[in-house]
Amino acid sequence: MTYEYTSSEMMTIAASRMLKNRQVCFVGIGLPSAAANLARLTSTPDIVLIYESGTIGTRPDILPLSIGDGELAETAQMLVSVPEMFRYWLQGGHIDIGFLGAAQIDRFANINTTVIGDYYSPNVRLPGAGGAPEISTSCKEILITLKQTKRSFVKEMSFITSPGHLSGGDSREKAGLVNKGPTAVITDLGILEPDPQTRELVMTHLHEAVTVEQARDNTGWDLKFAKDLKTTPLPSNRELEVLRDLNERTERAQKGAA
Amino acid sequence: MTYEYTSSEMMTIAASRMLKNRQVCFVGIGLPSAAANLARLTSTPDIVLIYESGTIGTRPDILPLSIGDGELAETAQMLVSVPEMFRYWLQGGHIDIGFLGAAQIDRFANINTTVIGDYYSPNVRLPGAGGAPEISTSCKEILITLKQTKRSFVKEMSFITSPGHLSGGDSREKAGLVNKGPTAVITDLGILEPDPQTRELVMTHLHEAVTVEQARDNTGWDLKFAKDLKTTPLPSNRELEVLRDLNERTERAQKGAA
Amino acid sequence: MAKLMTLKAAISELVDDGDSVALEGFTHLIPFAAGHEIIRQCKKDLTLIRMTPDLIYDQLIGMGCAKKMIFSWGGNPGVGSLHRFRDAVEHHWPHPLEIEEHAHADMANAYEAGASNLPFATLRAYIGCDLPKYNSTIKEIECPFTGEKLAAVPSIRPDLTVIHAQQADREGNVFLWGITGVQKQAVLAAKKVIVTVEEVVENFEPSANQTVIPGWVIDAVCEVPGGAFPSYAQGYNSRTNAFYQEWDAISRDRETFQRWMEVHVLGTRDFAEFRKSIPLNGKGVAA
Amino acid sequence: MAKLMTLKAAISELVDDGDSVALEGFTHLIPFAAGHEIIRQCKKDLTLIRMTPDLIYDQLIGMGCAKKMIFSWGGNPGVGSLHRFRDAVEHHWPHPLEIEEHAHADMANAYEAGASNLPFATLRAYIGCDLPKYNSTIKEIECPFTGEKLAAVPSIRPDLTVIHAQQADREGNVFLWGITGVQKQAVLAAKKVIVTVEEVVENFEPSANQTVIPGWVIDAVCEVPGGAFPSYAQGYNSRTNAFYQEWDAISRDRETFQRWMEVHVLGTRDFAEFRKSIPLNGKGVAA
Repeated sequence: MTYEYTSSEMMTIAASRMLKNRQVCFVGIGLPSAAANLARLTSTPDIVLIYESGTIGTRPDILPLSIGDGELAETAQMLVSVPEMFRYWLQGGHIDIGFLGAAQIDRFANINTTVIGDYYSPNVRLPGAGGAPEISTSCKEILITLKQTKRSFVKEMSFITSPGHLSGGDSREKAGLVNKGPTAVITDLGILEPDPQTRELVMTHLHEAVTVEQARDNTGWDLKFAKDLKTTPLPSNRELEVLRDLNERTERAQKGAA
Repeated sequence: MTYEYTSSEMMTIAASRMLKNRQVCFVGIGLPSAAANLARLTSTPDIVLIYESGTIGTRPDILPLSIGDGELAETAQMLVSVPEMFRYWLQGGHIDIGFLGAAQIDRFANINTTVIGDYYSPNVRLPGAGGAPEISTSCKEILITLKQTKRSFVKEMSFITSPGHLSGGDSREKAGLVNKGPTAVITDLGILEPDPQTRELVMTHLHEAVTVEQARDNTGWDLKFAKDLKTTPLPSNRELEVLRDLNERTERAQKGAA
Repeated sequence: MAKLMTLKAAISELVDDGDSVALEGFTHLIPFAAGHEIIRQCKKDLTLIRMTPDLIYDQLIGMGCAKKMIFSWGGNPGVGSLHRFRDAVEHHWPHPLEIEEHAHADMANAYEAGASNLPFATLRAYIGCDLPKYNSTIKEIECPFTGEKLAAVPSIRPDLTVIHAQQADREGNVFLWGITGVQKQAVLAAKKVIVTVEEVVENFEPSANQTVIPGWVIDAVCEVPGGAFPSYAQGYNSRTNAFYQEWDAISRDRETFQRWMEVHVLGTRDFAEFRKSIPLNGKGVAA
Repeated sequence: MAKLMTLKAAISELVDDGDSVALEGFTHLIPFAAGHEIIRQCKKDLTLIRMTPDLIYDQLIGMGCAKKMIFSWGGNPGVGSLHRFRDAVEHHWPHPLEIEEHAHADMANAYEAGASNLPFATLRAYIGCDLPKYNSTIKEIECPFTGEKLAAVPSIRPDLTVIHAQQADREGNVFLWGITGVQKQAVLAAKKVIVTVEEVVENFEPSANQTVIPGWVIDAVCEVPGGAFPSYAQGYNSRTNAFYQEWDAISRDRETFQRWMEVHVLGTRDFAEFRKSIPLNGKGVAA
């Protein structure tokens, strides 16, 4: 018997599967944090999770609401100051994977979390850069996870906060970036990966029951699909159980703490 | 009744009297350390002593042999890394007094602890700079203590490790240094202070029973004396008792630890 | 030397209109009580500095205390936007807010450089990022050894830094632990320093990951139990996530915001009264 | 990932002739055992890096392992000179030793920059000091904001860093406390890392001022109780000051030195045997 599941659960599970054991992973709050902790509780028990608040090797029992919840501090292997985090650990080159969310993304996996519209008189003022620009340029490899909609997958982006593959091709290398950059974008509809030459995001997986049309309709540019477009393996019962337990514990704790 | 005392005790006591309560003092090992701790145990109980090993607000019960003895660590108010010590605390501008020893000193209170003779084929290779150059340029004021001999008070110095008043006059300000630099040199014979204009060291105090000839004979340059040359006040019994207790405790501990 | 005093006296003595002020805290130990007191005393034209301006900066901005904000991430953590900040940037309400925007790596290094009494920090940053187009304080510097081009940013030297910590002793030495953010650097980089603490203790028990800030680099220490609410102080209280979630509704509308501030901040004498004015019936917030 | 192994295996696998090697420690936690093993394995042409080279570097130099030394204070703390170092510099025995000399502030910042993966460090240093005349790695850099001229020094990136610490756990995570010097920076700046520890423990009890170095930045962890002798490991043993004092006589004369090294270091299989070879009859040292 296989459980029913939501598209949001599918996204988190698909994202969690991208991580490998013993990797050192710099985790963004929200979707990346849920996926990374699911991975830690299932397939990659020895993954090292790092949050920019200075918590290294953290093992939260519940998902943090913010990047600096007490839960992260209390379960961390070590705590360092924020300058040390950015100097020694991130810029120091010790992080394998940077796991980011995004407000907007373009076809080259560039991320905008700063403004929509003109910088000086924006239509929407977003929170800003935070740690993301240097996460995207200092980690050996980047994963991105966000919901796929026409509002978030945009053709023209007014601001690049965190560089993906810039204008494609070798533009990232030419800008002086030596790491791999984004290697996958995991959404509620499927998985996108950069084409090895053009570096444009190509849909390589659709989640079960998601159609090509759905993916196309939820993308602001003319989305390309891989020739061997695959279906993401279904969530296992174990993945769903662990994720739901985690979410339940989180909800219970947040109600209790109020 | 007044105790007998040695010239070395007189030097330490005279040096200890230069410190003021609540000052933050960066302490060199050896003579400065003895004087600073004597001050802490007598007239300036709330002085903050800092050693370059990263020990801040330390209150050793015995004198340390090295800059990083366990005694310093165990009695410190806080311990910081050596980079933090030099970046935040010394360069940060938080130190009132730097208290240095020296192998050689010249008439402008420049210090040499590097080489005697040619740098590349030295007659004597000394230990080198350590923290002294930046102590001498970052603390608000510098005190120096060493024994006065023709070998240590030299006319021509082959190497300036830590700048005093450079070539005198306003040469220190012209070099870009904004702190006071050395304000006193305390020796086993007396106290020297820089002339306000020329910045050349002038003997302002002789210790009891020390003669002008003695001071002159133990100085490598043509030593100047203050018009109102004073006699250093005698060691008090309390000063001598506290210093001797400290030295005895230190000797006992070093024998025991061996 | 740190003097023990009331928060009211400390803000009155140490905050001048026009000051650059860093109320630092990284989710943990955010000095809310001090922010409220600045609002109560109607300080004006402040340049607010903080890596993660959150609700207390939203309140300061909405109440018209700020002329400028220097920041690297301005959101309600885990919830969404800071509506008063957005309203100031998008619609210039209550008046225009100048912004100087950085990334975290930049500000963390700029505080570090400030604490080190250096005029600038060097870091590998902003490659492929559009921010430097809109922030002229971000420059380039060349390594004199390798020729590599790196980012140079001016150090942060606030007129005043305010932090909240767990404990101080009677000498004004301050102890904090848990997530320590950039607080030590922000303190050492500042000209004036106020620290609010959960508790003044006779003796401090050293704990893992403790940070000690000696009293001789602090101007005022003020005992304000729970002074980081709705943020938290590890070992003393937990983060009141519900307040962060409900702030979204309170702050979304100008009038609701103003009424709330009048009742709960301007209408109370201190942080203890503020806390009492908010019924904590399992949800945390009154409207 | 840290592997638990013998010190002999670690030195054999991870030290190559010609490497730049930092055996760091600031009075406290000096990795003597590792230095001895390098001597036993006759490693050559090493560039030795250390802020405070002391007896173990004196031994490495006297035994001909070093081509060059990068340092900022080379003495026998509280005692006087390092005679083997002086003999190498003054009389080129056993062969010439190239020296690259800095001040502490410089090297501390250079390690910090190395740990931060930056090519250089900026500091306010060397004004009025003659060292830059003899060390071309010290350059000048101008602040792009204020125009101030500051010192720029290349970061330190050793091929190998070796430190001694109090404890490691089975995962190879390392814990040290007390005076921590520049060890964490030296480890993070290095390509390869060996840590000798007093003890491998099942569980670590966090203590004040602890430094944690995670196993995933370490190559080898070797259990060597007392491996910092005659230096010390706070909580485990005390500094054997008498050895430092007696080293003066042992090292002053070339033949006395060589005989001592042959008997006590080359003539022993490991640090435990070395320790047994030295009668500790209240004075610490055999001649």
